[in-house]
Amino acid sequence: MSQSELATAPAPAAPSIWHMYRAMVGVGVFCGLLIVSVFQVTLPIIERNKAEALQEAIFEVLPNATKSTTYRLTEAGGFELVEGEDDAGRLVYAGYDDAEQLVGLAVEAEGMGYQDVIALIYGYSFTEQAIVGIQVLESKETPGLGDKIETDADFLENFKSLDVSVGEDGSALANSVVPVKHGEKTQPWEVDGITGATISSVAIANLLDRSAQYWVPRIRNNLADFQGQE
Amino acid sequence: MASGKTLEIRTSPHILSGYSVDTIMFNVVLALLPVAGFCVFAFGLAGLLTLSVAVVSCVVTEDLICRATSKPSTVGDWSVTITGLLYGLTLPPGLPLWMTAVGGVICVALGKTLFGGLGYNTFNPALVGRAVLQAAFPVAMTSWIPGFAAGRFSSLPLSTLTLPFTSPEYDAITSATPLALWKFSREATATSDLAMGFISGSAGETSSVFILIGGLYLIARNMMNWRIPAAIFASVFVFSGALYLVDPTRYASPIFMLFSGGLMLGATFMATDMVSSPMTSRGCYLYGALIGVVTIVIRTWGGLPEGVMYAILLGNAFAPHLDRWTRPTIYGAKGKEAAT
Amino acid sequence: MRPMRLLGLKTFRHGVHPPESKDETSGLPIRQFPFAPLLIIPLVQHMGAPSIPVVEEGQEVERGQRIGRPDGFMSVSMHAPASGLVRRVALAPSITGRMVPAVYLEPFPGSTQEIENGTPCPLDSTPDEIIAAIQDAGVVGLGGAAFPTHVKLKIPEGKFVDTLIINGVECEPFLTTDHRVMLEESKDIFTGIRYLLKVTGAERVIIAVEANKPDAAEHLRETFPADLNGSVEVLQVKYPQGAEKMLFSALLDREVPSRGLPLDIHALCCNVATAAQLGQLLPRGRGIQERVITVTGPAVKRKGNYRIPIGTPLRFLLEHVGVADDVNRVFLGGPMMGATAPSLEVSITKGTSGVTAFTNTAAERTHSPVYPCIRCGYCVDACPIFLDPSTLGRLAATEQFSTMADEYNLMDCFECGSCSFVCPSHIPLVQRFRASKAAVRKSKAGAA
Amino acid sequence: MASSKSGTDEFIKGLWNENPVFVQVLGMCPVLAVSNTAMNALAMGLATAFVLVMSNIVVSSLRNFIPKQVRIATYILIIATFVTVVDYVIQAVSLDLYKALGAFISLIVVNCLILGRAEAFASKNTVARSTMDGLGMGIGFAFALFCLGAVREILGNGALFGAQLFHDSFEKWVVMILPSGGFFTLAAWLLLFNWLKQRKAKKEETAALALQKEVA
Amino acid sequence: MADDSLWTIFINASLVNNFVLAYFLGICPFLGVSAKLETASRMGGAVTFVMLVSSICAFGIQTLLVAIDAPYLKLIAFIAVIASTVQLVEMFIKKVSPALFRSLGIFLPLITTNCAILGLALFQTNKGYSFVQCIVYALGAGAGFTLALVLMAGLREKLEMAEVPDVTKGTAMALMIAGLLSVTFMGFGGLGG
Ligand SMILES: Cc1cc2nc3c(=O)[nH]c(=O)nc-3n(C[C@H](O)[C@H](O)[C@H](O)COP(=O)(O)O)c2cc1C
Ligand SMILES: Cc1cc2nc3c(=O)[nH]c(=O)nc-3n(C[C@H](O)[C@H](O)[C@H](O)COP(=O)(O)O)c2cc1C
Ligand SMILES: Cc1cc2nc3c(=O)[nH]c(=O)nc-3n(C[C@H](O)[C@H](O)[C@H](O)COP(=O)(O)O)c2cc1C
Ligand SMILES: Cc1cc2nc3c(=O)[nH]c(=O)nc-3n(C[C@H](O)[C@H](O)[C@H](O)CO)c2cc1C
Ligand code: SF4
Ligand code: SF4
Ligand code: SF4
Ligand code: SF4
Ligand code: FES
Repeated sequence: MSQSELATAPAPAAPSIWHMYRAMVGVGVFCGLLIVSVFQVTLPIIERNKAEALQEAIFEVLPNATKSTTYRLTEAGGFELVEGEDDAGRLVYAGYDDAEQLVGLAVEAEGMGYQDVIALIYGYSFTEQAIVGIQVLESKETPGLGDKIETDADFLENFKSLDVSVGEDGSALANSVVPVKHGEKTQPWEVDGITGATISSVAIANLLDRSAQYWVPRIRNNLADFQGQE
Repeated sequence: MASGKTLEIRTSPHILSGYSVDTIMFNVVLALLPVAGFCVFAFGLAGLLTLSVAVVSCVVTEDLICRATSKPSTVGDWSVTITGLLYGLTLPPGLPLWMTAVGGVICVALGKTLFGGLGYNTFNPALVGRAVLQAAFPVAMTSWIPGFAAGRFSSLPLSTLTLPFTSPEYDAITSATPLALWKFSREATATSDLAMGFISGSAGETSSVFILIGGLYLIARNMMNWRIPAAIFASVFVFSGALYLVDPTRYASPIFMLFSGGLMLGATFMATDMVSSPMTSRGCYLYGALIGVVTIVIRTWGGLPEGVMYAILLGNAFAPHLDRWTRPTIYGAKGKEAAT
Repeated sequence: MRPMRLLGLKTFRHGVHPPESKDETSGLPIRQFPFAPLLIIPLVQHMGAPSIPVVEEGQEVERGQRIGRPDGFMSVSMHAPASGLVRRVALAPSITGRMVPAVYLEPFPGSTQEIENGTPCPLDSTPDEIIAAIQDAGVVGLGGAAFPTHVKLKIPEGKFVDTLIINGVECEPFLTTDHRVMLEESKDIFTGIRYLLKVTGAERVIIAVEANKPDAAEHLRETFPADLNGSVEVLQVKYPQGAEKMLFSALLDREVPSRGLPLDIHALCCNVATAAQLGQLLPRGRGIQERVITVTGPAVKRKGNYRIPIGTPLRFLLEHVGVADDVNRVFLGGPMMGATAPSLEVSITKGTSGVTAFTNTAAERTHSPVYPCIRCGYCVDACPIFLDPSTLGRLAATEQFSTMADEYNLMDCFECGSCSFVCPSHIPLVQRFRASKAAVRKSKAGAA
Repeated sequence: MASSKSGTDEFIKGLWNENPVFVQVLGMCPVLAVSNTAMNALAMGLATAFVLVMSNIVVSSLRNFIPKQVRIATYILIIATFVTVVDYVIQAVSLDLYKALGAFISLIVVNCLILGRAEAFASKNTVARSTMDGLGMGIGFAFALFCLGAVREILGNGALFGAQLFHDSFEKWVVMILPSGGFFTLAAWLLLFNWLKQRKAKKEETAALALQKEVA
Repeated sequence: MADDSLWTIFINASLVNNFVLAYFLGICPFLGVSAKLETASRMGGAVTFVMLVSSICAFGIQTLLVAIDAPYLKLIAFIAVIASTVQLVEMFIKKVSPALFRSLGIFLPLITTNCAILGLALFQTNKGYSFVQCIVYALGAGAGFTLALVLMAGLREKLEMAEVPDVTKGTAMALMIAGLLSVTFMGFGGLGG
């Protein structure tokens, strides 16, 4: 509304409180109904999409898995099965093969990359005591440089079998996951970096180390929680 | 006698100092020649081609834009030649020539003429070109060939003659710069190698000695503001020295910081670009200190091994404010209140 | 802001150092200049109101006789520079280009040009008597501004002066007038100083000389009367050291408040030649008829320091000394501050300290192309008032006059031209500032 | 306010003469942020257009029902509602797209273009005209976003809508997908528009001059 | 990820992922109010202030929405609560400090419906920041916004006296400077890591 209109419009038509009230409530009810109905319609689809995406990621990082269940870390330090769609707490995903045999666990981890946070999911294999696959879920790393963490075959080769076995006392990894310069990897717990994207590749190694130091001992100490599932 | 002739009427002063924009700029070109010469000596044909293409692309762009806007060509004031030379000297030798040319166009078009040409660019044009190029082709811009390679005068690195718009391929000989070696493997490089340029790096950054000679020449002729390099060197030395004292294994030595990377070239020839730096003396000291500190911060804690370019560009962005904050109090302002 | 000491010599901050170009005339003693066949004596040679003529056409006058009387306090007397015949009392061209009232005087050929003494003004007169005598002698500042000296010396009630500065700096290139006066007329200078001290009540005197005139400083020191409280200070060579504001900061570390007067800092500055004139004229009760000027420049054939009758037309002067064929610019004063002569018909006045003539080749350097401002900051480093000529110049080009005055202190610029001198882009900075100041004054006047 | 323009005119003006991005320079944030690929740009453009049309329709149909004092609050409520709807619909359609557009879908709420049209146009015009206005502006906005996205994707990725356009060896101009590339590309489009405008102005000037001469 | 250190959050929000130059939030005020330094710095102050207020509001709303399990009201609640809180604060400032109101006040209503504010609320929720982290995030984002705005204003004032070609004048030039500033800020990459 222009200034001149404001100035010249005769005031008598001032709306009553009732008009304002009616308008606000009317519009509010209309909007509320619209939102809630759209939410109701789309919610199951969205949940299904998300679950499918997660499932896909789990199967991707645990090569032999065909079925998965969700566990939550309990206060006591053990793991409990999560029923339904509840997603509160710290979760891990157990993967099973066709023979209903536990093949490993998928864990989500995050850490600061070159630009912003990198979020990924990795698969941990009981039998190999190693990380057997990773998938980047979220990254804003520079296209052509930092995004090699998702595409560089040499780099991904690191995570076919990255040693994360626990040490003697069972409270920490035997060897920390450490980044090394490209071409200088000699140990199974080392991550061979990417030239030109050193920062992003180091970030992956570090975030994996941090996450594995936390989860792997806990998982190994509570293996029974997952085995009872068959 | 002058009876019949008309005298000119002009207002004073009737004499000038003799300095002129074109002579200043030409002398900067002169001061850069030894640096360019060393670059060609160290990197051979690749260095020569990089510099030539950089200069030619800058000069041609400026000339064409002048023509397109039907203005007299400003190539004659030599400023665009400096832009081209310095831009070329900041590139990795062996950069595909087509990228060099693209960057040259960016230097002059985006960095200079679109803002009104000489005197009106807010950022250093040579660095605008380099920064945009680094963002555009980060891999190519961080692939270094070593200096003094055998056969450098007879053959070219594979990447140099890459077809336009295609990705370069590299021989196995790319090597890390001293700063990258330090940052990613904590390997220090000998100071004598740094000073004499027996290292890999940008075309013009590898010879601190010739850069200093050129800078001293310009300072002696009062064509360069000595305060800026002095403030940069001092702040880099003090800041990195303090860190070094705290923990010599984690932080590089101040000498290393001074002589590695583009600091020498940037501090002497690029931070001193008059158009994009502050004018007041105190402003210049602050500007230099800002550049020095930001460089060390990026080198030490940032993601990149080198930060001089970004530090100078940031300094350029701060220049108007530095000028404003440090505007001297005028003669007689002190007594103003006392008088009234 | 401490006064700077470089090489042990005092000076002010900023400023420039143009080529001095004084060698050719600094060794030449002052010589008497002949009378022109017709002298044109403007009745306004000073800042203030024109004098009122007291002679008529056809009247014969004696040398030194009063030909004009002051029109109020901001005005001075005029005296006949020669014995001769008043041909006309009419308008004449002046250095500003405007026509001003003048007396046309034809000297008697062959006259001895003896001067009568008037009523002397002895040193023991009261300050007010001395001030009246100075006004009567027609003395104005010979340092360039031609401000009536008696006005400057009139100390208002409640103010006082503690230091008198005698300005023998002569920082303007080419000019050697003050240099010669200091060497040849030191006795008059000291006499003048005594009058000045008496009038102002100052306790001490400082004679300021630049380091490029060591002989003058030496001579003044040797002849310095033992009973005078004061000293001779040698300053580093720099332009515009001769400006009184610069002298105060160099010598006294005092700054004249912006738009204030030297009196606000209890100091006063007079040119050496002014002091010498006072020393010559007051004891004899005479008025000014002549002054010393330097005639120099690449286009002048017989350069020198001449004692020249006031009112000598420029054309006669140049014909007498001889100029090169390709002369293309003549200015009254030196090349830094001097004004170009609008024509050869203007005459030498009390404020003229020199005449400089340039040839084509010498002037070429000022014809260089103008580039955009490259923000080199040379001008910022040069401006002795600590202004920002670069920004002022850009603002002037876009005619933002009120911003210039309100935010960038345009009105404090005293037009020394240092900024234009150093600018490598050859931007006519001070020239633009003069125009801008005029525009600001006009709009202020319009608003008031 | 009621102009004599036809519905088609309302539609056309948003596409070109009053293009929200190139001419009015409105709603810049999403324009720059999600235009790094043509797909994102188009999706964002269409989402915005949808919200714009719907809010224009609702606002214009309620224009006599909503008192002036509470109009802005009401408009924002309406817009926020449709944005929430779009947000969920996109999540349901494609999670990948949702991830790429990120929080910027929600930010459509504060896009000044939408509130601006609601306030300046829909609140004073009929439903039909408002619909056309919303469509025109919305499609104009989507078109501009696409122009940006296409340039950025072609140079930055060598592709359009994800399909590779060039040979494998094409060197990607990474800067184009970076934030600075967004600024530069939009600046370049604006330069082009300025230049076209100037050329047109110059042509008209010379034409006018020629006419003057002819008459004289 | 709520375990980012406060320092990391601040540096990232202000420099590395500067709201204006890396996230493209608040472009309208960035282009609109950056012509004069005076207004730019005051706008920066006002935005920082509103960011702080809305960050606190958003934290509260999010806690509430999780409690009543109504995520779909997030957007509407954010915008409504932020707008009305800023309105209240504005009235409060007007009463308590007219001087502060004069310097910040006129900007407040403009800012409320600005994407940087809403973006901040949405991002901090997505990242799951704690209360203290939210406050630091808001301060960092505000500082970064102010820095970008002030640098921009300085450069634009400088260019005011330049002979800029006609095609570049106006928004195109502002965008070019913004792009160059954005390139410059890329140098900070990795600093927060
Ligand atoms: C525009 C730009 C973007 C960059 N993006 C990344 C990135 O996403 N990830 C990364 O690790 N390094 C990135 N870098 C940093 C360097 O390319 C590289 O990591 C550094 O030079 C170390 O290289 P090196 O592995 O060869 O030692 C970027 C640099 C620039 C200039
Ligand atoms: C830029 C500038 C330079 C000056 N240089 C001199 C100088 O070298 N010698 C001098 O006597 N007066 C010089 N003056 C004039 C002095 O400021 C001052 O007016 C003079 O010394 C006062 O003495 P007077 O009134 O006896 O002339 C200069 C003035 C200006 C503005
Ligand atoms: C309008 C005006 C009034 C002045 N009034 C006085 C005065 O009352 N007392 C005084 O000592 N000097 C006075 N002066 C003289 C100046 O302070 C200064 O000596 C004179 O302008 C010559 O200095 P310059 O050649 O450096 O410009 C006045 C000057 C002007 C322009
Ligand atoms: C001491 C000095 C340093 C300069 N450095 C640069 C530079 O780093 N980059 C550049 O483009 N021009 C440089 N120039 C040239 C000139 O200032 C530049 O072309 C202008 O910035 C263009 O307007 C320099 C000039 C001088 C006198
Ligand atoms: S002319 Fe004015 S601005 Fe220039 S140097 Fe002199 S006082 Fe400063
Ligand atoms: S001296 Fe001339 S070119 Fe240098 S800053 Fe001053 S005005 Fe600009
Ligand atoms: S309203 Fe906000 S989101 Fe929209 S364009 Fe403006 S600043 Fe960006
Ligand atoms: S919301 Fe305000 S600042 Fe943004 S474009 Fe609209 S009018 Fe401009
Ligand atoms: S002689 Fe110093 S300026 Fe006049």
